[in-house]
Amino acid sequence: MIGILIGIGIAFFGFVLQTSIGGINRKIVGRLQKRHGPRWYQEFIDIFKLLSKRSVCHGWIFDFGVIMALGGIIATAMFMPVTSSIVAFENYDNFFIYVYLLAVGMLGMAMSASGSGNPWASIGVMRALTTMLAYEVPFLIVALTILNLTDYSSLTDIMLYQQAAGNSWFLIALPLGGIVGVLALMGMLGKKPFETYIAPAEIASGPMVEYGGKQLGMLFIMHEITVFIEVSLFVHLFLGGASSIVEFLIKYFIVYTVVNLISNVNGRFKIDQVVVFFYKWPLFMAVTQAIIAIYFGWVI
Amino acid sequence: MLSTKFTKKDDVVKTETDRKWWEIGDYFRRNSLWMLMYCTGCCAIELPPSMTAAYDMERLGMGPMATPRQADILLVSGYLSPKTLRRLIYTYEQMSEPRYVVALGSCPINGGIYHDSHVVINKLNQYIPVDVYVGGCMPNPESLLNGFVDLMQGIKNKTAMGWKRYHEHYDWYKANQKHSLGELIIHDEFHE
Amino acid sequence: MASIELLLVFLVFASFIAYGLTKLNTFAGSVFTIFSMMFIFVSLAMYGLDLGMDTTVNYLPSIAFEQTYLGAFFALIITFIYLMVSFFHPYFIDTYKYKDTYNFLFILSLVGIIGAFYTGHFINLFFFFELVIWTTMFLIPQGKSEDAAIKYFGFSVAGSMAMLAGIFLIYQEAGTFAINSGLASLTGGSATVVFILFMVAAFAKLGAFPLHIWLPIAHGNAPHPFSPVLSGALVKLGAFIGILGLIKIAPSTPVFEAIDLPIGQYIIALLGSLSIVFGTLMAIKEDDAKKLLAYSSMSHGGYILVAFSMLDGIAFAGGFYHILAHALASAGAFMAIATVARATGTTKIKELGGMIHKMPITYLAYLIAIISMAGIPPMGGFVSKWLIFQAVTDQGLVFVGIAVFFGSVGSFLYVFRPLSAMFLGQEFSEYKDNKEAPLLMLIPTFIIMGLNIYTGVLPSGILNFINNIVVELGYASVTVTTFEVHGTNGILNPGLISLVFAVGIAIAFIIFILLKKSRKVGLMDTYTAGNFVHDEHVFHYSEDFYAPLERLYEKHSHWMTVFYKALAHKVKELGHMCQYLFMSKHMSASILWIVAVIFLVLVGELL
Amino acid sequence: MTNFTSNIKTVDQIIEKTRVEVLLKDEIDNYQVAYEINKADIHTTLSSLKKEGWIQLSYLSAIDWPDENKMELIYLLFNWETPVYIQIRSKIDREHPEVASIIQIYPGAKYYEREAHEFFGIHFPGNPDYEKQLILENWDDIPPLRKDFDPRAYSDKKFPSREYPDQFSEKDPKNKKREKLEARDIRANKLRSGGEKQ
Repeated sequence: MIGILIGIGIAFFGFVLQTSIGGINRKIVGRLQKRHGPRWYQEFIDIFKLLSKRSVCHGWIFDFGVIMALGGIIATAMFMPVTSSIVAFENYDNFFIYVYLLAVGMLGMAMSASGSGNPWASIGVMRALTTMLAYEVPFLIVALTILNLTDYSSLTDIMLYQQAAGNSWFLIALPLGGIVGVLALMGMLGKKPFETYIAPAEIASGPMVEYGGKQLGMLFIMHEITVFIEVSLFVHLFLGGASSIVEFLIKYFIVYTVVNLISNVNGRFKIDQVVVFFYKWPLFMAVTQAIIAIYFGWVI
Repeated sequence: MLSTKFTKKDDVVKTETDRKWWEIGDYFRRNSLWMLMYCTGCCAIELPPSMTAAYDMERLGMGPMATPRQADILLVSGYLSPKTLRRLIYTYEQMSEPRYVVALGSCPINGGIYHDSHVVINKLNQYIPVDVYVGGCMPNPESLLNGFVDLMQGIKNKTAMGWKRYHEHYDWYKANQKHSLGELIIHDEFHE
Repeated sequence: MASIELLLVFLVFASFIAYGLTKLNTFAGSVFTIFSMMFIFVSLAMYGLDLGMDTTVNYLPSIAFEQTYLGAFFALIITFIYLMVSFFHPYFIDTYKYKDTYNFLFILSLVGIIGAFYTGHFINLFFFFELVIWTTMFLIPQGKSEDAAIKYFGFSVAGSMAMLAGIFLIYQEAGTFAINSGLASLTGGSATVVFILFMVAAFAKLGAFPLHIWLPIAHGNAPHPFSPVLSGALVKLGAFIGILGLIKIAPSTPVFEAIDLPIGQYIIALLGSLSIVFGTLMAIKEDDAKKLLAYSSMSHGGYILVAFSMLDGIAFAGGFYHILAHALASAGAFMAIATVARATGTTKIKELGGMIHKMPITYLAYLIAIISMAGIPPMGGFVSKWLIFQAVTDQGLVFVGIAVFFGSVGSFLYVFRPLSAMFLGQEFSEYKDNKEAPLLMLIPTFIIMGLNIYTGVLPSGILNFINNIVVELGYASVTVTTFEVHGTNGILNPGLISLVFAVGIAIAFIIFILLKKSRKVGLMDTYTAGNFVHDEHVFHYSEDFYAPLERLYEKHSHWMTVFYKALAHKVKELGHMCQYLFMSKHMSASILWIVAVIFLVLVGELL
Repeated sequence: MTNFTSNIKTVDQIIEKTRVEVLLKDEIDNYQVAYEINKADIHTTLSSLKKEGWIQLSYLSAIDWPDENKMELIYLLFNWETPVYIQIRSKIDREHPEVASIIQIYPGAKYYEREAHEFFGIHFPGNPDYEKQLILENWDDIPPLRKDFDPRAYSDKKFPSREYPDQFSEKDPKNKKREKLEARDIRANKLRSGGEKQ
């Protein structure tokens, strides 16, 4: 029971952390374009404004999907360790839970989006799933290398392995793996080069086309928590996690800002360019990294 | 506090808390207005400069949104022909409550330079409730942002109640639409 | 103490009674089939689980039975699928030409299956194997096309002939027809030959990569209630023979030192991963829902092959669990599609839309089935995939890893296609009048939904039984406590995941309830950028759902069929050549060949 | 420059070859020349010009001459090899304007004729759906581009406009602002005029 309460605390902490960092990043991007960005708590205001509006419902599957999406993502966030000491459920935070419980969130949103009856939404969902197919395989190959090297699949143990004396972070130990990790992170977050499924210009914001007040607010909360899960997954896998909260916050902020800045100078790929891109270089890098690390054992 | 002599105890509390909640909601609605830019006329060209570096709209918490379901403001920029007005009303009814309409330029006010044309309507709030007019034949971004700030003030002291007026006088608006546009939903060869 | 022999005899009689009954009244015949299936399942479940069946044989000539946990596990799953599907018979039987033979053959094929899993003797195994093939071969043409039956029969017979050749080789080498001792005594070159022959049989029956052409055709055109049996149950026969080949034969091929796995096993793992990738890619492109699920069975067959070719207790447990989870999931999905096909008459995805409004329970059944198929946490598929991933990451097989991860994400893609194009989306006016499936058909759907969730939340019961099999096969068993599953490098607590998932949904539900109630709006009142659209067919996105993805591999997706056409062409040419040589019209040629043959025989005699 | 004027000459020779009575020849500039012909010769001229290379019908428009009681039709042709626009003009009766459709010669004219019917009321027998509504939705008055159509009357009838009250509404009813302004002017004038009384 305590674990569940801690888990809910972590999920809430993740939501608050990511929303404020998202607001700060909007300000940074504003300054990048020589204009005052919005207030740092603008994302909070957006979400609470959405929750206060009265919107539209297209049938029971439309609402059930949104609830299932948010529920799935909150469940994933509850498993996420913040630092090597703060984790909701001792040694149950398995790596594969994050990859697959995210799929529950994605399935919930996909179901309610195509249940809304709008062709834009189904096209958006199709693009989201294709992008998922694209960035998931290279990322899991790198994760396979990490799990094989550390012989643990629970995140806290991987963190402790990297923080141990002789070992360096996996971003340095597996350089190619680190690059594939960053690319896959940008694919997961749906940042600009791979933003094909929320493309506001082409398919009117993809799956979110039919969502209004509270459904859209809940989906925004879900998006914030998903970003928290993916960025902290990257921090734990590649940057050696964190022994204290402050270290976690710094690493988290740096990773998210770097990815956000990269995304703000990029255009947007077409959907089959995304798939072709991910199955060309990142997969090649992931496989060579795996072969080097597992069979030859050259780990920096 | 309202005098509690006539209204029952829990009624007062209920209406009071609702009003409090509504005011908090107003703060959030005021500071994050999302626009559905219905770029019908020539005033639409004023919007990009109001979003970029010089007159940054985002610091007021405003930004463009792709669909009516997500938007709060319906930005009517410029003249409206009966054809566009039919689509505009269809989109207006798809927006989520509470919704506001900001009309740019003098064409929605009194038909502007096309006031005597057979295809341009002369008064927009005859068909849909308009909360803020921004006059000028192509108002510059400053007056545009001034209009948005007026809208925020209107939301704050609860004068921007266009959507409530639309519900209360629904049949009056529908009668006007019928008079000027005839049939609202079109069934012809191109919309099978 | 039910005896296997009595069960089989009862089944044979039951099939004749069913034949008679359906001649009189189809409903009564089908209900009788349901009861006979129920009787068999209950007796197997009661006694079979702890090997309580008595295997004495007093009536049937030259048949020896032998009980193993492996056989019990397979027989139980398949009988359960037969029971579930038999609930569909009363509603589907009238649409077939030969109604009475349908019930008759249905029960007879179960005889073959139970016999195959409970014999210890190769020839009996082959006899029951052939019985299954023959009965199913006559069942398939009752669906849409005879050609499907020919293709199915061709590949299955090729497989069983390869197995027969293997059996004779074993008899020549080891002198006995007993399965366990025969396989164990193989060594050196003959072991690899028998291994290859058994693998050909397994691939043919599983529908794995090289021999998969018949799978979509047979499943796609089989009668609606029979395709769940075909894909959920009969594919598992191939898995059974694969296990015999992969595990029981001592691996004799040289060991691949980098990944310490015998080359034979590694090649089978690679072929398994190829069939995963190929199955997923072909399923993403497929438009007919049943063919799509057939390709998904092919890809899951690949998973089973990969799991059993890794010579590690965890992988075997994952493989067995995957057999159970896939059997349930694909049976559930096929039954949902059968219900939709019964109501609307078509399984083509682009002709259907918005079925959820009329058949919500079928929609839920299909949803839970595909969650398990895609391997997503609260359902059984996740536990088996997790175990397989543990083994793959522990042994560091990179290329197999690529295919396994691609398969798990790809399966999410192609199972979602019928869900969103057939069940969700716009509601078509021509399907306005059909209603939800009748109550009798809903019973199996509810049972399978419950089982899918049970296998996902509390795997410990099933994993303990699977441990007996793994120990029986001679490998380390998986440490399982009441809630936890200990993999090689991590611990999984599926119960906790489901609990946390429920807590998450509760929080989301509270947020949803607290806020304002949203306005009910029809499906056609959506954002169309101001356009007026009045026809819902235009508005439903279902035709070639993954168009951008399909464009990438459009050109290369037919080279397997092209290869088989060329092969068929070559065989025909060979036939013509022989016919030209031997059966030519003028007499002199045939006299010449007769003399040559006599001469050869004489030379043979003299030497 | 020479070859351009020669282009116009080649067009003249083509028109003479067709032996069509040219009522008026107007050379607008080096690339455009206009011929006015009778209504009966439209089809022959168009088909002969198409054979000569003027394969594109750029536009078909009409002009309403109410005082001459005529409706003028203009066919604009273009040739991609020798870049010359040819305008074929012909005047037809205004009461019952009717011209045979040229859909067999230039299939593209289908929508131009539909538009001409919608805006001028010209009938084109031979074009199957020229009466259908093309641009104006639910139009309920005489074709709008005819000169006798009064858009202002239509606008007043259909679209009510905003009534402005006669006197200007005072923003500040208590007139304090106006008195302050007047006091300020008095002070300014006093300073300007050295302080003696006005």
